[in-house]
Amino acid sequence: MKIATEGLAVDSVHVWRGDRHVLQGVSAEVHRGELLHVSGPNGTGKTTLLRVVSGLLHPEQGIVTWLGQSIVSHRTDYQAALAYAAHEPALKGDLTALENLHFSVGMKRRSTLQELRDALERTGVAACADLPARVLSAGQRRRVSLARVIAMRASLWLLDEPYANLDAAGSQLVSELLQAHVATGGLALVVAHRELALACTVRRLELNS
Amino acid sequence: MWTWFYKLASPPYVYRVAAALMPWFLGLAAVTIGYGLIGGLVFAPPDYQQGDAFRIIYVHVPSAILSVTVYTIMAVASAIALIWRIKVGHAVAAASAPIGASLTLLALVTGSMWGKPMWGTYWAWDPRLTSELILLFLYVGVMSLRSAFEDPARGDRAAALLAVVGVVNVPIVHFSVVWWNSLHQGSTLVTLEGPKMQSSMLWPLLSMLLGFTLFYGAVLCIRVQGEVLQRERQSAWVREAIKS
Amino acid sequence: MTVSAWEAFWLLVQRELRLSFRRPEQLLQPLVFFLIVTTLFPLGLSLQLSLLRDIAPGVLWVAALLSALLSLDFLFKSDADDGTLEQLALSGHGLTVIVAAKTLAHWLVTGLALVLVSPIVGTALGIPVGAFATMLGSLALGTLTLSWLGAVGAGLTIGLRRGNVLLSLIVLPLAMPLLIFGAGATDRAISGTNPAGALYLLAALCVFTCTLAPFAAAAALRITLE
Amino acid sequence: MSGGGFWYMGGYARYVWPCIGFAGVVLVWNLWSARRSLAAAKIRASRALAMAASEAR
Repeated sequence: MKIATEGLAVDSVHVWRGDRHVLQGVSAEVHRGELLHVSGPNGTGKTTLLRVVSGLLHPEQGIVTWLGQSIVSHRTDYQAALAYAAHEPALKGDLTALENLHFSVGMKRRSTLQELRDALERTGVAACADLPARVLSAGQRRRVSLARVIAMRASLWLLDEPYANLDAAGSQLVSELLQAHVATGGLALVVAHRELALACTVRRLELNS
Repeated sequence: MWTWFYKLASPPYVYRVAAALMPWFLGLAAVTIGYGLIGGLVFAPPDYQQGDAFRIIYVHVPSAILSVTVYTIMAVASAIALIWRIKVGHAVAAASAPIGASLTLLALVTGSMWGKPMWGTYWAWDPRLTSELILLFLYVGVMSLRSAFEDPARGDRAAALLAVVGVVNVPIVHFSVVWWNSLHQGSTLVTLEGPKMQSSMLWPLLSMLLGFTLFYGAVLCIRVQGEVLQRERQSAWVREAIKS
Repeated sequence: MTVSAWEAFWLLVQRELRLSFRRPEQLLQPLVFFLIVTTLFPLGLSLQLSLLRDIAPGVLWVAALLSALLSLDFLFKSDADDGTLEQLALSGHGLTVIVAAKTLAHWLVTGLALVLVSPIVGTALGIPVGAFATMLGSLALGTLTLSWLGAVGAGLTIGLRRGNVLLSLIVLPLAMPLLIFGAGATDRAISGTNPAGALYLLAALCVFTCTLAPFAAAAALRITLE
Repeated sequence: MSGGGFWYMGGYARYVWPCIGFAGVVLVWNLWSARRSLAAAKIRASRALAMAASEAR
């Protein structure tokens, strides 16, 4: 069994929200070239788990390790190596799509505007590059946040409901991006309600109340 | 040596210790406050300047000193809770806040009552009283921040950080207020050349100070039990604790 | 080729400035509030400049503090609401860098603006031109200190329903020393005595706050982001 | 003790006794409200235990 020294491991994580025991001893693992599909009814802590894995939320018990080391002690290095796309596409309404990418991807790696335009091209929203994000539709905003994930070139993707607000073509695009990412040795942790028809090793994690 | 410190971190242990110590604190507090009041109001001679009005210091000085000490204890407990994630620290901080705030209010009221005969008005922006007033604002800030969050755990951590930031500012506030207005007569107890008071005046005051401190300990023991219970998940020991 | 903290800092400052200038009316609100509050005092008291000059430092400084406090609410709130704050927190740089950049940009856009407007208010309140240098200097130091204290307060009150009331309740007691030194310096400059003492104390307070507040504000953000 | 008895406090009775009285009020309030908050915490804890027990069944 590949020990989790070259991947992500979640080890019996417990989280309470007030009196609600949201995550009850959740454990999971995902290695290079693999995808972890997290599913389960609403309110069972899927987003909470993603926030714990991203290092935003400190679990009361249990630890998360990346490449064998706890993410708490190596927080900034770990967070530099991941791309997080939350349920709501995080865009500034007053900035254009290109500016949004420039100011968020630019925090992680030096990237030219052309690279960012190519990423927007890849997710089919090149036309909106110079439009303020507030005028974009929900689907277009989702595609811009996907472009951000691509442009960051992170090895670990944490995607919360990437298929939300997307049409058939959009969903197809997400599946292609995931497969391409995992094929090049990347890792992904995806929260989604629907079945993922992907041609790569997919681990399942079912969260129930 | 460290074992008692680690044991202090476990809620059931703190709950039991608090329940056991409370009667001792309360009893000793009653004795010392009783002696201090009798000594201060009956046996101590009137002050040559202020006459019998000076007897107000037997409640004003202990509550003023306690108000700052309790804030510091709250800040230290908060820092411990934040740094080492010990929930009991939050319980002690949450328990200390109302006690400290009430003592600050007591210091303010008695201070202004004491000021009336001396300055002719209840409030003359005296630096010591102004610092007490700002300390009361700091207490209110910490308590209202703690209760503003739905999730009590986050409320604890936010209030803890504010308490630590506040305690750093208490000396700054005091210095700036004193710099701003050095009207206040030097404090009779803590002065450079030592207390100007005769021993028959001084001992009751020290006894009142000890009494107030012990009283704080007693009330803290009661409140901490409640705060620990609140923060404790439905763990086994809570069932026995409630029965008693 | 990861980005160094310093580059990320300046990129974030550029982002904040660009965002602020995209909505200029939000910049004007604190300034107009500053002018309105200072206009209240002559109406409430009297129009003799001689009387106004006595209370001018206090009025100017209290109005500046309240206007700066008013604008502190936007420091993290808009980013927290649309989720970009999480992206910044996950940018691989410590929260301290994020908070430092946002607070500096916030001060450039609000605190400095108040300082630039203050000569108008000062003249209206009868402050002699001779005292302007001290007034501007002390206001600059004061608003910078307040921006840092406000960053801690704003960090603690993100996402709270009546957050801005609580923000004032938390920040104002901590801001009293800088009001004392700032108004004190301006008052001495008006009366012709040397304001150096108060200015040095204000500068010391400013340096003290600017070095410690980033860590406190970062810790505050970490708590509310959880 | 000069003029009047112990209660006269040398003419400052109007200030000394209210202070002592208010101090008493503060001390008693602290004890009372501490006991009340402990009792409330115990009730809440027992209710939470009962709820947890019923969920477990």
